[in-house]
Amino acid sequence: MIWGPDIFILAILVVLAIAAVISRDLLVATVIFSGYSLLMAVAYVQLNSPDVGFTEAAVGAGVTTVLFILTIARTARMEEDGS
Amino acid sequence: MSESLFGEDVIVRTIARLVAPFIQLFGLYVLMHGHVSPGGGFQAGVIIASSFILLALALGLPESKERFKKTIRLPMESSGPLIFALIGVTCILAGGYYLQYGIAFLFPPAVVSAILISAVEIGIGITVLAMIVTIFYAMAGD
Amino acid sequence: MEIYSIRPILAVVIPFICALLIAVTGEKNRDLREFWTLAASVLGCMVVISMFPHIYSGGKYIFTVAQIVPGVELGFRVDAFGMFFAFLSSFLWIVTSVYSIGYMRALKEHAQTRYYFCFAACIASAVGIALAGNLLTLFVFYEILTMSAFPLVMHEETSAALDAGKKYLAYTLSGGALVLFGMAMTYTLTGTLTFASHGFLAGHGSEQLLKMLFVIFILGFGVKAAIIPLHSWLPSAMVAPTPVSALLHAVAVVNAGIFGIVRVVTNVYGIELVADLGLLLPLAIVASITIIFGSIFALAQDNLKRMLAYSTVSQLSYIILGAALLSPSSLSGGVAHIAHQGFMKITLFFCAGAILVQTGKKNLSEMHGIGHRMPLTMIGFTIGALGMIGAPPICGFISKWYLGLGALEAGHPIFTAVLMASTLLNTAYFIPPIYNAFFKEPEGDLIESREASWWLLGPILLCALISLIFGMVPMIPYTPLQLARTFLGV
Amino acid sequence: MTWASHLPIIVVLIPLLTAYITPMLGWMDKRICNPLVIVSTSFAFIASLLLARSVLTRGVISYHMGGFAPPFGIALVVDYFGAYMCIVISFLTLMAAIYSREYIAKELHESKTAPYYTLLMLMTGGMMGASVTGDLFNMFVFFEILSISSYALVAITGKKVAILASYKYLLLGAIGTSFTLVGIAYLYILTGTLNMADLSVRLASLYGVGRSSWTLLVALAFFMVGYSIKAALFPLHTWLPDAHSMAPSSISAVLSGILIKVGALALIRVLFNIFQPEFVVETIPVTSMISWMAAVAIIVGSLFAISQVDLKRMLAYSSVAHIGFIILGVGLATGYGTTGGILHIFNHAMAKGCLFLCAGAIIYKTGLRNIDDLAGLGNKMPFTMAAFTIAALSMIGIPPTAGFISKFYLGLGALETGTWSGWVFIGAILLGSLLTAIFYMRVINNIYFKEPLHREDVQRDETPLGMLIPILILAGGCVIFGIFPRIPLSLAEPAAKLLLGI
Amino acid sequence: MVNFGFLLGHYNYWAVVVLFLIGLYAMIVKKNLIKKFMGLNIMDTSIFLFYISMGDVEGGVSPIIAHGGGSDVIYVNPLPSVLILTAIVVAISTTALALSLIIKIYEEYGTLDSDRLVELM
Amino acid sequence: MKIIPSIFILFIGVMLAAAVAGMPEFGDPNSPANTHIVPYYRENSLEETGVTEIVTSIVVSYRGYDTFGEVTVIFTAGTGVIALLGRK
Repeated sequence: MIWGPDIFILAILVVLAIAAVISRDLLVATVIFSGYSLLMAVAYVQLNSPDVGFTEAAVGAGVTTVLFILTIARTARMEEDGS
Repeated sequence: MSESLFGEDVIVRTIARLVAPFIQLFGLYVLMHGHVSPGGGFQAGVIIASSFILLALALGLPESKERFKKTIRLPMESSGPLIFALIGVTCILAGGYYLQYGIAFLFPPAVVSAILISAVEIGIGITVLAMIVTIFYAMAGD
Repeated sequence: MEIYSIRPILAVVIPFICALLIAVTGEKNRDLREFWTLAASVLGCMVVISMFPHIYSGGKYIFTVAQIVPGVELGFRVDAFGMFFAFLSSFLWIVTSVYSIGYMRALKEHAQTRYYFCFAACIASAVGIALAGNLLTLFVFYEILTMSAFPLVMHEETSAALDAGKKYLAYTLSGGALVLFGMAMTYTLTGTLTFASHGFLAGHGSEQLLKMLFVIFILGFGVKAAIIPLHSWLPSAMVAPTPVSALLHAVAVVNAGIFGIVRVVTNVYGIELVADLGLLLPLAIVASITIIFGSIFALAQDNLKRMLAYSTVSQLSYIILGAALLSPSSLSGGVAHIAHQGFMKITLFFCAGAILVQTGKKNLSEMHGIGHRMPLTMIGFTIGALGMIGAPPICGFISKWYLGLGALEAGHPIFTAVLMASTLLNTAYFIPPIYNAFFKEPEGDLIESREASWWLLGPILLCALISLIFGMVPMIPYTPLQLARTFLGV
Repeated sequence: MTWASHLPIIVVLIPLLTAYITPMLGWMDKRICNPLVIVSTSFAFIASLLLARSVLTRGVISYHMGGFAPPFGIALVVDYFGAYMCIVISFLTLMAAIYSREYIAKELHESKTAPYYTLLMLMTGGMMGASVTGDLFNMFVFFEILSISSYALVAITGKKVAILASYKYLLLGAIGTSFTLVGIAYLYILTGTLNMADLSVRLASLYGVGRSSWTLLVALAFFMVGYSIKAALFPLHTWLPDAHSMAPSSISAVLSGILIKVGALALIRVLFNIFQPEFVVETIPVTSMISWMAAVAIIVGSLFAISQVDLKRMLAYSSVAHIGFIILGVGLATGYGTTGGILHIFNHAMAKGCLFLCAGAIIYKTGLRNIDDLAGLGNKMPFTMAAFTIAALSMIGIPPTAGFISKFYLGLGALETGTWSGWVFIGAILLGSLLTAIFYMRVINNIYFKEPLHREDVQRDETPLGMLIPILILAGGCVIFGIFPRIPLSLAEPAAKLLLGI
Repeated sequence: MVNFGFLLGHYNYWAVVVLFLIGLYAMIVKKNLIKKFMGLNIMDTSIFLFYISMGDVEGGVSPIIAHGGGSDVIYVNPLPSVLILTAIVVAISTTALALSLIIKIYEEYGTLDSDRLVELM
Repeated sequence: MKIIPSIFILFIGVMLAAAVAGMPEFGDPNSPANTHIVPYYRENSLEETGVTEIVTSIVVSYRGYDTFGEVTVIFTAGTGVIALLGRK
């Protein structure tokens, strides 16, 4: 049995994912999501896939985040109340 | 987003201007070394695109667009798949299967193969670069 | 002897082509359009007649268009019975075309192009049904007939007409779905759908399954044949223009249902199999019920066309009864009745139409004394009505006689009693109008009315005359009775 | 190698190459786009016909992409079904392209002309690619090309409702994409291959073996869900009515006519090419499950269609019902049933394509969408409405239109199963076609038998010729292929036999 | 009864399942449209993680032949990486299109709440 | 109102868990995924394509057609965004 990505990384990933989902401030959520992607990239590299890690870092943490931010800039920053 | 995200901060503007070429250079490196180390056309395209995104964030959209005009982007967008497809068609014409790089065409197959693979990588890079920047500009608005 | 010939498809395609020409000509050139109508009817009839000698001498024509499923083509196979029906439809079409032109012009109806187009399509598909060589082809034309008769029912575009059209479609499409189901079932069992002289279902499937399948077929075709309780679309459909009611709802469409039933009984199941399965008696009982109740419903009608519609319901089941009793006499009587009923009923409807055109009256209670003003029309009516009752010397008597005889031959005298009862009921609803027409004085607007134009009168008198001839001299060659007997070999 | 052996890639390349050069040409002159697209789809159509001929004469064609033998490289595998789909796709796209010339000029802003044609060609290329591929992951990639271009095309008008419809479509489509990706992962982890033929061989040893059969089942379930979303199979059809009714009509015709059928193609590939028929039919009765679902789809889709007031929405719900017919035929997994299902792909494509194009013509001429407002159009646009009627009859399944043939085959297939459920299915088919009759007849009644609201509406005002021609061709096809069904059946029948292995 | 070896031997598959469900939850339950697509991205990355995990081999190195080792070097499975490179592009493409649609929706409707959008539709 | 989606998600979770249960162990070098096709790439990719990085060699040659599709996907997405938001 190998312990490729530390079980820690996986745990933090789950925590970050939950945080990104429940955060009501979309900008905060996006930043958390960016961190999540970066950590995911680290996990990929740990799993011996530097190519994917590289791409995920550039796309997930980079471009996707920028696109999310642009969207938030052009729409609303906060989630509306469910009522 | 016509204004820069950071206002008229001189330091940010200068650093962005300085850093952008290096990012682009790094992108080119990734592109060229795709066949020996992680990376390739797609990653290179994203990296170079991010330099323009950085410029747009630091200097404002108009200046960024000034450096990467629509008239240049438009042919670049199509070039990747077009190069891909045309190389494939060339392979067919040379008597192979679609995308069979190892064909004898002016040079020995191994050389042709290397050239064509590089061409494909460059094509991918160009398209990804142009497309991501275009998407970014379109979503950033005026 | 079977001849591979293009004639069957010509008989179908020529009217269709004419229908298209009618549609293309449109409202711009009415004379040309009506010329196409006449041309279609005459040409269609001529093609059918051209097949007559060969068929009469016991031969067959075949033609296949395209394969649909392995072993089943879209194809034609003309035999005597089909020929009989095709000839009846196409001949009556000529008469009705003439009548239609007079009728539509007199009433200045709207959307005449649609009317003539659909009419031609209807008859073409009726001929197609008659000449079809297998169940699938029959079904194809059966459904075309359904769809092309539909605009004719809705012709008036009043809310009553729209409702009648919806009702008509609901009934006939459901019937069509059942036929399709039965057809698929038959194909699954046997791998073929081609009509065979003695049926092809024998030896396939369990007895239960075959019985159920038979019921499905009867229900499916029974809708168009207006078997009670599937008949209720027919009286509603009487909102259609009179020529439509006359030719389609008294002859072509409803007989298509009858034709389908007879085909299923004789050429799909085969008479022996049907007899073995014990399905004939229930069928005869259903037919009897329809005969009696159709007449009873007719008694209650005041609207002339609705009354005639119920009369149609009742009379059609004579044919089914004839087929179900399965004795030589009953069969020949039944088959002959297809033509007899057609000629008589068309006369009656033509009269109703002529009255409508001249006086605008639809109800019997408003027609008192009309015999004084429109004597020729009412003479035609009287001949038709007496024929319906079964009074000699009109052709209705002949078919009823043979049916009664057949019931005795088959050993079911009870059905003779049914025929008698029906005769009484027929008398009860046909005699009062005739009495009122001739022996009461006209009142109101009727005083002013006159005989209809020869466009309308000619067909009436022709059909009445033919009914009379068939009844008076049934033994000369080529009368429906003789043809039926020849075809059936009795 | 002869040029003919390259046909599998050529049919994919023609539309894609057109798509790549369209933006540049469109930038120079917008008027070039349409002729270019028409010419290229015509070539694609011809190439598809040649491909079909070559498949019919030589059997299944396998094309080794890049010269690498499968399973190491990607292989294109064109069987009868794939060739058949190519013909349907290129034919209907050609019709839509001809129709677009005048329709798009009015419907879309000038600046969107080039993107419109680009996306149309990308969608066609995606569908072609998905039809001819023999590699599971490659199919996923081409599905994304066609999905993403169709999301964009639904919203391309920029109308308020269209955007939301597109969003809804995208959301469900993205879930479907992810699900198929999971399915691919599970199959890959079990077998280590992505080539369909190789998969089916290697999976055969895993059926019912220990725990890995669980993974297999879950993979199958994820594929079913993922591709059912793309195929809009009930109950995952919820995106369809909005998307198909809000898209430009030429696009609706392509979406309803063929795009959802490509989803059905993927389902068929997964069921019969990857998993063996004996597994999905007997070991676990997946096919009978999807047959039941399809039967429900037929009834529910038709019932929903009856309650619609918007013409295009009604047509869209009718598509839900008719994808049910197709999937039902496939799920029956009998010779006639599957043939009927495959045949219905073609027949429904023509009829529904024609109907949507007619609806587009109505909107183009009058701006009306509401069924009750259509009164009197029979006189105003006689040819369009005649075509509409013929296509509607084909949808109902009235002979001699093509719809009847597929209905008949489906009925035969249902009976061929020889079980009580077959009787239920044939009941569903017949009831479905009766319900179909209800809502199409309502439209036809309005067109022909109702007084128009405004007297001036009765003036003849026919659809422009450029839009009328594809409509009439499609309507004519409905009749011709009803009388001569052998033409499509010559491909559909061997396709079904090959899929079922009989 | 619980087989820990079995549970632990699959531990990052479990993480994948959890992340997948979080993403799916966000996509289905969250009302904000942007959040839904963040959920999609989480879901997609979890699938990517799954692919990468199944390609990894105990003691393997990344699949670059230039590592110089002889034939005894174990490389990890490169194929999942290849597939994921493509899948990442698909994900970013879908996201880009979705976000542009969201921008348009906000322009037209002035809200990004799916419940309110249903009301406004 | 959140119950139905939650049940659905839970159901998906159970399915995924069931699937995980049937998989080869994480990192197992003898799993089918690692033994079936991949050894071919390891052994032949360098001489067949001349690229030392196996991932790149697969991306551009063995699965070059996928990459072609991938480029087309991003081209599609770009065109779609332009169609929606206009070319800026």
